[in-house]
Amino acid sequence: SATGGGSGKQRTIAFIPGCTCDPYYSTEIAGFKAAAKAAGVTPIVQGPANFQASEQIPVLQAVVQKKPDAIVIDPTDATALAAPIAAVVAQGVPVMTTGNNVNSDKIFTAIAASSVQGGRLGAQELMKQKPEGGKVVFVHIKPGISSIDDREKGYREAFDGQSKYKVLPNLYAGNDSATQAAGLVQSAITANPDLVAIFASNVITAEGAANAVKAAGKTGKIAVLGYDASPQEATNLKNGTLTALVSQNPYQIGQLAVKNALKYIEGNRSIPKDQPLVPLVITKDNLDDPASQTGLYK
Amino acid sequence: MHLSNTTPPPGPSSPDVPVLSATGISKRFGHVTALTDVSLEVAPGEVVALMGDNGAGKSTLIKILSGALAPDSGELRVRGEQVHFANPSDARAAGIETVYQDLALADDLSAPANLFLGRERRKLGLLGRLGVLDNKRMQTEAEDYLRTLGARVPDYQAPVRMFSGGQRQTVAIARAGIWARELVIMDEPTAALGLVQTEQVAQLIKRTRDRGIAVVVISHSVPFVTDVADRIVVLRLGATAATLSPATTSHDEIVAAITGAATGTPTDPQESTP
Amino acid sequence: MHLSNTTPPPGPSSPDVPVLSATGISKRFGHVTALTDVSLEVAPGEVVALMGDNGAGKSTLIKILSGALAPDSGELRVRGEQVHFANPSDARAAGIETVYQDLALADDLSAPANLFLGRERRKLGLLGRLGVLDNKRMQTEAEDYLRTLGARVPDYQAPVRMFSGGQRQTVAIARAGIWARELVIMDEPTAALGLVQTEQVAQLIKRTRDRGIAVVVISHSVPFVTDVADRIVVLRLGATAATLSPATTSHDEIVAAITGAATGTPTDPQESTP
Amino acid sequence: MTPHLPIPTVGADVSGPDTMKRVRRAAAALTSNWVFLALVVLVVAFSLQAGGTFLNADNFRNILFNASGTILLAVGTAYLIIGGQLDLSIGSVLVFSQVIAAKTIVAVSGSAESGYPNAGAAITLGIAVALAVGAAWGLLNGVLVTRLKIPSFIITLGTLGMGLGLAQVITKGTDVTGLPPQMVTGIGMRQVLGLPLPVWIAAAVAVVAGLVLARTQFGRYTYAIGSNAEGARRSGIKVTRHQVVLFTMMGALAGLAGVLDVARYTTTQVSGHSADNLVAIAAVIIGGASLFGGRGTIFGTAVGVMIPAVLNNGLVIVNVQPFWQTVAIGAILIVAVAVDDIKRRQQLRAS
Amino acid sequence: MTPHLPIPTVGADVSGPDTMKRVRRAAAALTSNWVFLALVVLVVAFSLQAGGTFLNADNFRNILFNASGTILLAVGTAYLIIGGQLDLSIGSVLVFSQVIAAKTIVAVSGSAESGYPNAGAAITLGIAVALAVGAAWGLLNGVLVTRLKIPSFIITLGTLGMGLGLAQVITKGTDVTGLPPQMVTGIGMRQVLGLPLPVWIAAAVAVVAGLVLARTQFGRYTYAIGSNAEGARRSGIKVTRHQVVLFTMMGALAGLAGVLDVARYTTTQVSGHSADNLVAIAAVIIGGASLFGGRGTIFGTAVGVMIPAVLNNGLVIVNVQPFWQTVAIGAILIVAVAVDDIKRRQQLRAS
Ligand SMILES: Nc1ncnc2c1ncn2[C@@H]1O[C@H](COP(=O)(O)OP(=O)(O)OP(=O)(O)O)[C@@H](O)[C@H]1O
Ligand SMILES: Nc1ncnc2c1ncn2[C@@H]1O[C@H](COP(=O)(O)OP(=O)(O)OP(=O)(O)O)[C@@H](O)[C@H]1O
Ligand SMILES: [Mg+2]
Ligand SMILES: [Mg+2]
Repeated sequence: SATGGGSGKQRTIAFIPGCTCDPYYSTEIAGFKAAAKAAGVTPIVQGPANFQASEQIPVLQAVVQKKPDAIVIDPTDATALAAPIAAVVAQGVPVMTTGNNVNSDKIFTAIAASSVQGGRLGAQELMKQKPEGGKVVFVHIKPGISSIDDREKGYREAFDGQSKYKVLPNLYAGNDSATQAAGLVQSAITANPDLVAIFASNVITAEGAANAVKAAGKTGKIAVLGYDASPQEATNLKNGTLTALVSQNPYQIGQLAVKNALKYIEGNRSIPKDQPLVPLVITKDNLDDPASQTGLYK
Repeated sequence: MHLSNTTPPPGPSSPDVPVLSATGISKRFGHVTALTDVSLEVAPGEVVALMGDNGAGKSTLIKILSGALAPDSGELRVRGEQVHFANPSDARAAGIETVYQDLALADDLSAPANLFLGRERRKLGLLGRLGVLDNKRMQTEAEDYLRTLGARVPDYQAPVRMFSGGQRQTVAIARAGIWARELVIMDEPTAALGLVQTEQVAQLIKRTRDRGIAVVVISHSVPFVTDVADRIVVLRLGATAATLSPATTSHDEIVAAITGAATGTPTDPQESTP
Repeated sequence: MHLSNTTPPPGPSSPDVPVLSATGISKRFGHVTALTDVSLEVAPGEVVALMGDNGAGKSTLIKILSGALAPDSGELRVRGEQVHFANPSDARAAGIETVYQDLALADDLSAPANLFLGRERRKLGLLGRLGVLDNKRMQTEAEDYLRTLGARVPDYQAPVRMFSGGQRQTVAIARAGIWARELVIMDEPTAALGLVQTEQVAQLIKRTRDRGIAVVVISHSVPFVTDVADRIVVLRLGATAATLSPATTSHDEIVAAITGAATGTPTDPQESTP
Repeated sequence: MTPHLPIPTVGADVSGPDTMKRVRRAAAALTSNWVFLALVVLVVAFSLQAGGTFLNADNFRNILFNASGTILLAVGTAYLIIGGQLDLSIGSVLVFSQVIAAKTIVAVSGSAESGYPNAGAAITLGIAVALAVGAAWGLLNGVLVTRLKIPSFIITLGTLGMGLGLAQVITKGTDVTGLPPQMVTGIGMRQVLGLPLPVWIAAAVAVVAGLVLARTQFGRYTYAIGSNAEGARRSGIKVTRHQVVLFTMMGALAGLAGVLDVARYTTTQVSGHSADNLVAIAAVIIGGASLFGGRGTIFGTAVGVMIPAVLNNGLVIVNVQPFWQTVAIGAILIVAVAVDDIKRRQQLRAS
Repeated sequence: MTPHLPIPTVGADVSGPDTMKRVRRAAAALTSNWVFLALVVLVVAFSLQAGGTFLNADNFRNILFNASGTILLAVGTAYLIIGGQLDLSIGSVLVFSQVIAAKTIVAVSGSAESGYPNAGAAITLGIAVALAVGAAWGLLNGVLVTRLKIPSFIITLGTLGMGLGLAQVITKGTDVTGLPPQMVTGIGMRQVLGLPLPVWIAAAVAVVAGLVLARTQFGRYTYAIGSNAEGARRSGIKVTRHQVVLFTMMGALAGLAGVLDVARYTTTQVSGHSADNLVAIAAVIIGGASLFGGRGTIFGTAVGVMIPAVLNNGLVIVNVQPFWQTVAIGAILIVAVAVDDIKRRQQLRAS
């Protein structure tokens, strides 16, 4: 098979997503594997079943036992993963992150579409769609999930000082079930007939929110943003129950991860510590742009 | 010979073939031997009392007769035909009903529901074919039947969990009495019963016998056994110790046979084959 | 007068004050009246038998005496002092031990563990003060004690769940016998027992009485009661129907008092106050 | 450990010739059912607080719509719990069934460009597949529980992992999409007599299940087995077979709930059902069943589903702070069941 | 429904003068304990497959470290289950306790700039606070269960919501961070004799809890109450008080697990821990306890914690596809318990 670098040695790069439970990660995995194959690298993909630090850390520690040449991890918690990652680096295995951040200077690079920025861009898109103002609501899953907390942060920053808009208390679909999200969104629509915009913070809440708007007969009247760009979200964008998506471009991130890891393995120490990507806002208008098409999840 | 004392059984059964015969039954639980080579025959319309000390194996034997336990070895015949009871339903299908020592009532169900458990009355017509129960009819029939038993049931709608030990016992006995066609087996039916109810059980046993249905009854009470039984089989340490005729055996002789105090008194075991 | 038949009780108790006296006890369960104005006195070293039909209220009465149930009205005195038993521990603290009809054994524990339940033997020294059990000693003591009862316990390490009804009964009775100081109450202790074990319980009751400890025993067996009791109290439909002396009352008179067949035979109820 | 519903004991005669009497008796049963009254109190309180915003047909329709899937799962769970069993795997069975059904429908319904020409047949087939696949998982649960004689808690914890893992293997961890929109218009959100079709389906299942449980031999056997399995066996009831049927029913209901979910969202939800088991068990227990079997009703179970559903909706409408909602739901749950129990004991004493 | 461990019956005499005999007996008990053997088989299989990658001190240390929190929760759950109770609220109690403890530590330890001058005192105080707060929640659970006489399933489902909601109210939904690094170096990841301190703490708790359960009056009463609560009450055991103590112990252990988590991660985890209850209950049941009370051991519980922990690690190391791992864990769970049960029944028959 093709070799990964000048040394002629077969390289192994491991990728540890936040969980194996989400279209975002399956798309990133696909990008990672495709790039690894193209570069002749042996990929190891192992992740926890649930998005939890206490489940991800054991996976990280087990993967280290296999002594890969580098580890790419999408941390579930910025603080909790810091020490385990530092321990891995101390054992001589370089680590980089994708997606969420980690509070550690031991990683050689971080490639991420900032969640705070994504929240801000999404909120701005909602304002663009509803310039007349009104009530807006954020559909969360449960507090303490740092990526979603960051999206909420950007969302609140964007609406801060915009007096035309009234930000309602968050909705929390604690079990991460679409039906629970739908019920909450329907309740919010009932309680607030003047609701103009909904920010659904992940794939499942976006499915629930779209469905609730449809059931309430408010399709087209309420702007609904779905974070991420899963196939179902894309469908809902086309049929108008969602009016905007925020793509983090996971496929591209997966590919970039392989490239950067290889560079580092081969001794390149000039990789910038931070490689921020701009999240991509997709609407019906720009859906057919090539950029939007690559931003859609697989 | 003791059979000649009983009225000839009416009903369809041929009096010469035993209703049930068990031969060479053995059963072990782990390192405990509960039964060794025990044989028992019951003629139609005969009342056989099974006596013996605690742990003698009485309950184990009747669980085998009623299909609740499988013997390690030995043979069962119903009306001369060899049978294998895989479960109590098989025995019930063969017309054998049992009152177990650890009562097999469903605590959360009412007395009528327990009486008819496994043989519910359904409504007529389509509803019935769909499995819809005729609770009214079951309750009426249960009331009638329990009244003839002289049983006082405090509440026909309450779960039997609320009943006293005696009341629960009555329900269990009544259930066996209703359904038996060939043989009723009772494991210490009167243990929790008062004098009146014990007398009523004695009457029930006699009436059952008069209908041509055989009865095997376990009891520790010599007066009760002497009253109802045609024949007494005594188990000791898992083996048949004696077969006695209550008509010709004194109270003390029976006690001696059970306790093993004297060995001269029991009648010849061969007599057990009628 | 029947007390004069018994040997004068040894031990520390003054023979004139009743060990336990209950006056005017009533108890209802929902719409069921279990007891109406029942009174009972037990002298030191006296054996009182409680008889009556199923549902007469016997178990309810002794649950009240032993603190397992609170009466709706009425008064309890132990050695003349009024008491309120909030729970069975209070009664046990007052020296009263009870064998319940629905046996209060912990099925998953061994026979020795059940015998000592609530009063475990601990190791000596620090370990014991930390609550560490002396299982060896408990097992030895249990074996000794059960042997004097003539009880056959199949396995001292097996959970009592595995035991036969009679074996479980023996464990429960033995437990009460070990611990009682004033009074042992037994609800149908011989219901599941064989002849030998029944005789052993009778011996146990007599030995207990001879130690100056009073006994209240419920039984449906007239011969057993006649054998052990100094006095028979008959309940009928939740009320005291008669108080009889076994020495001066015939078998048939006792039966009549229980069934309510004849009303002339019972001795004067006033006699119940010694 | 005590039942909360003063519904007559199983096996009691509840039919009577006099309809008025029956109606009055039913009313008496309802008003003495305190968990049900707790539900009524909640509805009244939210109505007083929020007026027409809460108390309107649209809102009630939404509440029912969102509860319909849970009703299906809770009905199956009620049968199992009454029969002395537990099923933790229902969420996984739901997901697995909906994945297979969705794949089937996508494969059969034809291309999106041509407007899904075979959508009708594909949907019918998909529903049948979901029911069959769910029933097959339930059958597996039942067979394992009855053959291996290990607690259903362990077996279904095992099949929980197996079902979910296999669903992820099949989908590679992403959801199945690209389902024909006819699923939504024809089933998932089709309005029939003013209510979405899934609500009618859940109601029909609940009513039939309630009648079967209360009135038929099958229901009687369920109570008997949960009450005393060995006693039921000795009474000639085929206990093993009955338990296998209960698990199979549960699986089929999970499959039905799964395909209705797909019909609503036109996508599967591989990761959204991990809490379904606890939600369903809680509804059954709130409704008065005993975890030890032998007791419970479908009516109580339905009330047990509706209390959290109404709370979820009403607390948002009256604008309680989000985190306090979680606190309130927990507290009200305890209060509702406690009041029910205390009142029942008082009644018992007074009667 | 049957216990899996051929440990002698509760109340049997297990002490003996002859040490060799005791060792031999212990060895016999272990080798006839099939769930334990299943664990051994797993370790051997992974070692054969992956060699030193799996079989090395580092890896075992990690496995133990990651299992240490679950051990604490499972020990408390074992006591409760053996005593006939359930606690679903443990994850919430853990989160609530760790939030209060973390807030306390942050408030007391001083500013980050000056290097957290009061870190030592703050950490000691924080641990005490976590234990106290956890115990208080447990006490509340116990009091509610015993006073209201409603099933612990409902009560703790209610307090699950209340605890989590209040933790969110207090933190406004964000995790508490900014804890002194001394927590990690001094406690959370401090190595003592080659193992992290939390492993030693969990091991000590398990050993003490195991001895107390098997050897003392307190343990005896726990079995007796779970076996027959009314019988225990009639034997003079203060059943209510004992049950309240069990819940309080559970709460304190959850608090301990919570603060150890904080010490390891230097952050609270408000969003995690929702599955802790099921994980702990599963460990206890895998270890041979009956859900109906009266049976179970701490040794079995520890094995029940280690089986999934070893699987989680080993399957990653031998590089099984993630989704197949979920399937495999479910299947192995069933097989391990089933083999244990079948072998036990064979032994019974053969003996
Ligand atoms: N399932 C079982 N497992 C182990 N041993 C058993 C089992 N059932 C019965 N035994 C044992 O077999 C022997 C016979 O028991 P069985 O119940 O038949 O006696 P019994 O004559 O009915 O006694 P009792 O008069 O006390 O009811 C006893 O020693 C008992 O402990
Ligand atoms: N907890 C209870 N709830 C309702 N009714 C009860 C309860 N306990 C007893 N009863 C009723 O009170 C009456 C007296 O019962 P009790 O158990 O005292 O009778 P008993 O004389 O001991 O009868 P037996 O000889 O059958 O044991 C019975 O009608 C019984 O049904
Ligand atoms: Mg017996
Ligand atoms: Mg009684």
